[in-house]
Amino acid sequence: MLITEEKAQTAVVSPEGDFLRATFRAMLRARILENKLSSLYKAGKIVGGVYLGRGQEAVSATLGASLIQGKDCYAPLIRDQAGRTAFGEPLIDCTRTYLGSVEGPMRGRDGNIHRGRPEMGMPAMISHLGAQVPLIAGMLFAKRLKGTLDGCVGATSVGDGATSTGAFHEGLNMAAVEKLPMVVVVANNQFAYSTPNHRQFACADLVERAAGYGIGGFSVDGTDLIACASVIGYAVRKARAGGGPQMVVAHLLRLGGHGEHDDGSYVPESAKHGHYGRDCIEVAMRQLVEGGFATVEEIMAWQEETSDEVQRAVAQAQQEPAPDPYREDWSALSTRFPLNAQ
Amino acid sequence: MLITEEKAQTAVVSPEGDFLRATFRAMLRARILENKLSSLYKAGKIVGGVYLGRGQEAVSATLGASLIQGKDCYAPLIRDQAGRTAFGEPLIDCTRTYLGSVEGPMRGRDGNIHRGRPEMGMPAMISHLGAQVPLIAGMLFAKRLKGTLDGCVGATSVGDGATSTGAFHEGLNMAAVEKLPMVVVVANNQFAYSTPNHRQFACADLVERAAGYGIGGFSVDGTDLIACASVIGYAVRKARAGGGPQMVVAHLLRLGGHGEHDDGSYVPESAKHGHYGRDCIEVAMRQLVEGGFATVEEIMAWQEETSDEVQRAVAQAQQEPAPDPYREDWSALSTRFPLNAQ
Amino acid sequence: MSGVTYIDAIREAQETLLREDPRVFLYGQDISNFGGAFKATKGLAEAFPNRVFDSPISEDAMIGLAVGAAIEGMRPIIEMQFADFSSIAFNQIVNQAATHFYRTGMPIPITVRLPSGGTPGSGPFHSQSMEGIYAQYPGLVVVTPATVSDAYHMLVDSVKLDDPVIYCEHKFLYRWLKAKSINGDGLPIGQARIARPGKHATVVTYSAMVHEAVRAADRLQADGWEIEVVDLRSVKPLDLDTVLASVARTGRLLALGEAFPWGGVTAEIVAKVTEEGFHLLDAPPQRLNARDTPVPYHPKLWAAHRPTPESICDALRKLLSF
Amino acid sequence: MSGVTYIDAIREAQETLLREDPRVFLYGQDISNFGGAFKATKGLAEAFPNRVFDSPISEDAMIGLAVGAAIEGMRPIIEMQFADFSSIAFNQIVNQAATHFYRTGMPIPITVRLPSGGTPGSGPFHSQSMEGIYAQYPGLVVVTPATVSDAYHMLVDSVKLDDPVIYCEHKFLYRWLKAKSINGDGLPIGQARIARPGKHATVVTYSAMVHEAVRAADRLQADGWEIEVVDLRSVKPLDLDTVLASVARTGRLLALGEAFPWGGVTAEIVAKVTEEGFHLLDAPPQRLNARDTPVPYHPKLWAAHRPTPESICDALRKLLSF
Ligand SMILES: Cc1ncc(C[n+]2csc(CCOP(=O)(O)OP(=O)(O)O)c2C)c(N)n1
Ligand SMILES: Cc1ncc(C[n+]2csc(CCOP(=O)(O)OP(=O)(O)O)c2C)c(N)n1
Ligand SMILES: [Mg+2]
Ligand SMILES: [Mg+2]
Repeated sequence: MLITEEKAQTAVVSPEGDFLRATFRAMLRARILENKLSSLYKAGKIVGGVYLGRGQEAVSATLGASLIQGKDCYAPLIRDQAGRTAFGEPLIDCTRTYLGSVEGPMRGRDGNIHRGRPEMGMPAMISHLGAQVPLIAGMLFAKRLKGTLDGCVGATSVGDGATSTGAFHEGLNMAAVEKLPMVVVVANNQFAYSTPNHRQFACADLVERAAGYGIGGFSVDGTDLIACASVIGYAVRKARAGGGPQMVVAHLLRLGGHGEHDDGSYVPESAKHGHYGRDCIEVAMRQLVEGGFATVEEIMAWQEETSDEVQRAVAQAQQEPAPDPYREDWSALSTRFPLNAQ
Repeated sequence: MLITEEKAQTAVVSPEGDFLRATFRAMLRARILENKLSSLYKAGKIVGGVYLGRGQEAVSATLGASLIQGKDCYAPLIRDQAGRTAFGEPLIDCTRTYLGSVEGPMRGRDGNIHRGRPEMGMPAMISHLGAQVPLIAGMLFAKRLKGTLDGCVGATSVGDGATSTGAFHEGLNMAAVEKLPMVVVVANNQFAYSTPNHRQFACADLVERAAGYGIGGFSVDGTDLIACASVIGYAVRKARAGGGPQMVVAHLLRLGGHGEHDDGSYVPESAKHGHYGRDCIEVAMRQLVEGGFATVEEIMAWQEETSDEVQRAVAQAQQEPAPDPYREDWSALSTRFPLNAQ
Repeated sequence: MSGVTYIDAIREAQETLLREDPRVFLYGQDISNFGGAFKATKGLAEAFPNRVFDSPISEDAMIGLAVGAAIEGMRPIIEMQFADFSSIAFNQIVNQAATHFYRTGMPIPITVRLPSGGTPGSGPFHSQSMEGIYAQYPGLVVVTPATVSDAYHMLVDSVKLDDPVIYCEHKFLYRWLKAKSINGDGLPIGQARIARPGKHATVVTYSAMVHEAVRAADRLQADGWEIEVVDLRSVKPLDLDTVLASVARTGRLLALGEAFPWGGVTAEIVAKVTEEGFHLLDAPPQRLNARDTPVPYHPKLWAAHRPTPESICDALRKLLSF
Repeated sequence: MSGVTYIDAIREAQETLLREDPRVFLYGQDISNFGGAFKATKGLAEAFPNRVFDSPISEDAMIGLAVGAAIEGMRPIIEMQFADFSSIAFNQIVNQAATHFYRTGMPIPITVRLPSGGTPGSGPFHSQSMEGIYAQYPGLVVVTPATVSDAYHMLVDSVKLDDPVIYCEHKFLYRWLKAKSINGDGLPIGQARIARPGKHATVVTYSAMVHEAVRAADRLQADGWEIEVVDLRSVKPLDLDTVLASVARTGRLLALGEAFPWGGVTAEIVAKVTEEGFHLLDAPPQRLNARDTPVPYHPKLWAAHRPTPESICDALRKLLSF
């Protein structure tokens, strides 16, 4: 489960029940919300792409739940609905952005996963993979200059494909040079869109990159909530305590296509039926129940509750106005220069 | 001397005398030529920057000498006068380019180290660091497609600073994915311009990056010709034999400023007087003499011969015409479109 | 068969090229068995084993590799998944590929396919039109096909050209634009085309906007206006002769584009025409471009961000009433 | 003291900013103890400990870091070692920094210093003028100071602006341009300046070319021509009012720039003036730019590649004789 410097035993602090319950609820929220997004897409109610995090909720939620909103910063990527939810993004931000409500954080100007609330420490991703890595480094760097870095962490996640970008490399190296408390989770779901790992990198496990950056490196089964909570939790604590950047490589499989337009038929059956093909939500549910952290009844009640919540978030976003091009402030600058100076 | 998979003993094949002699002569040629360039610069005879490879000749020449012109390809960088010479670049290419002769390979259009002969397998570097890494990968990739890759190697060198570029990362990773016979020599001269290693990367030795790319990795004392010949020679042979990309990190010190405009006063005395502060030419000379590969008299004769050669190359370039803007073909495209279509 | 779409033409051009020229290969993300994000390479990996390759997500290295391969005599076609991601490859395109011929005398015959332009819901990072950026750099040819036949012939011609070509294919046309078949042969790169003849005003445009301009022209026909539409086909080189000849007929110029409004193709058109054809103009030449903000996601904003038949008609009416 | 050079002014502006605004920090290659490749930050690391940082050679991450820091309320100044290397940071500049305000409502007050323009012997990769590239993107302010005082005040003002600014400083002016002192205060960004009054023709230009234009104008004075030179100061926003007012006086326009000839600032000037000031023009507006090749290394080629007082005089004579 763990690679590099530390031994497994020092790292694996059993996650607490409260943490697991909260994290699982974020996973559940994300799954139920995303199932709804999928239906909306299929019903033609969403324009543009829909990118889901199904199968990646354990990793994503654990990271989000390990962070402290208002103190830490977090740059979620394309499959981080669960992480966003765990970090504290309201569900309505998601539905509003997907459904193009003018009330959403992006006001219809950007869509789907390209949303955020930078003022709450959660920047809005741009599409270009890897680009958020130096961005988080910069947020942490600023905190240091302002004298508010103590005990903070900045985190982001990327996919296996994003590790091939120059931005990922430059950003991670810069964070290492600046010794920033950054945690990068690499969700290796074995494919980048349709491209399999063997066309993306040639090392056995991406965690082998950590040593080359001089940062902590961990490898974890991304379908196992308790493992994720242990390892990602440990990496976050280590960064928070001044241990510099940490990289966690989580192994898993995307349970679906790249987006809802894609059936993912290029994923071989063997992968789907292999270990990482299992559904992390089911695994987590079992872990919660077997560990005595939650009862089946509780979980069913959460499910119900969340479905209602999702319904409401969808309904509200749907009844809100679309942006109005005539009222739109067509200005890419906050500064107002004289009219003729453009 | 060697890190990763192989043990030192399998790797260190004692280099042959002929190889050492040839390599040393290239080192000498480069040093004498560069001393002359430095004088020309100080005398105001060279416009623009002068970037020398003093102190890096052993590494550079070894790489150049390990390659086969007409078969292999080689993208030299800023401190590779010795490698160029060893690979087969005529001295006159250098003096013509520095002195702006229209007869040179760049015809006055580009200068100093920004020269090459792509048709002989030696592309002309652009300034942007790291950019030649994917370029060499592409040349090898093409050879594979053409069916001429067998037994070929492509090589390039970069500095410690260039390892921080996205281009280096993307290019090396791509070469690893494509399993190309590429050798990248990282000349870690401890500084990038004025920036010391600790502001450039956070790992102990850049060779630790190799594992993360899934490629061979070697570390060598760059001031020691025999060590360089052994290790770089081995890496090249391994790549040639189908072992995929290889990375050699050579440790040394730049014996001078970044360019001749720079006195390098930021390099601490301790570094200058430390192990890597020694002059690789002196070390090599001793190695040749002590190993019985050459006599002092021979070396002095080579020196003399080379001085003459350099004098001639400078004199010839100086008497050649500068480019004439009125005769210049001001066209960035080889295709001639109708005049009004621009 | 029920005709050929714009994207079919792009696929077929690549098939032709792979078949006829052993120097051609394709390199890009998800273009092999998957056939590309837009299916522009569908079936080609099967038909041409070891000629079509999935790339790591490394745009900069993709172009670097292509230039290296071109030095070795190959003719790579690089697919960017979206034009917008070529911003990562910017350095290799403008500094490595574009400067190579002037510096060394060896041309670099690479073709970079940029799926360009807006579609509803694509947002700021999957909608950009970068032809005006690349055209600023010496050493690049920048083509912008507007028709199914041009999509085919200009891709074939791009790869045959010895110089690096930025091939801007419009995503909106991919499936929307259909022709009975591909015409026997096309005009050479560097030559513009009269897409619709007229005599009262000239719209000079390219790519998807050709169709919007024709639509606007059709509408104005009802009011008795005959609008000529010039399809530039390639923005660099830019066929000034054809443009000037049209402006000579009409006396009025609207330069129309879908890219951002500052500089770019439309500014170049207006500047060229006024420099060399000032006396031909009966009215101030006008430009119509997208707005000066990122391309918005919401279809309603998107439709108001780019020129539409309505806004083109408005601009033309203003021009005609001058 | 014997006066202030253009680069002194840049250094002093940064010193002022560091002193007066705790949100300001500097990040760039070799800018700390070394003081920068051009010494624009000399002494600042000592004077302001922990405010001036040497960066790894990672242009893309440099801008990414700056944007992140700006989100957290800082006002970073990023030095690119040469403008040309900003091609590596292109994505972060045009897609991350430039789109942020429109997308999220939060402006990104970063200033990117681009040592720009040609000097003899610098060659294709240390000579570029990229203002016309960046100005194409919505969300960026692009400034191009031509005087010592503007170098100072516009850098201070750039950092005070809430939006991302591309500050193009001309390397040729660094030590060549000297003033007695820095003027008390400058014009605001977005306002052009009459660098030299005249009445027979207007040259609209910016940065180093202002001085070449003034030189050309001085020469033509001998023939009785009075040439007005407008210094744009910022190319985006571009002060059309001042330009139109000048063209109204002279009836003739030469748009002059040092960048590549296709598109860019001069095309935008001509297009804007003809769109909105067509009736003011007594002759076809002209452009003069560098040639359409990479910037050559050899001083003889370089001098023929960019506009010079001679070629500016030629262009003006042609314009005046129309
Ligand atoms: C620089 C860049 N190139 C290409 C794309 C197009 N793209 C979007 S997602 C994707 C695949 C990403 O794969 P990975 O990083 O493994 O994440 P996953 O989708 O598997 O979660 C690609 C190629 C992009 N967004 N950015
Ligand atoms: C992408 C890029 N950024 C900045 C520069 C400017 N520059 C030229 S050489 C150099 C230092 C290079 O250091 P290193 O890679 O260690 O090589 P060395 O000079 O020490 O041999 C810098 C910063 C450049 N050429 N390319
Ligand atoms: Mg993936
Ligand atoms: Mg170095």
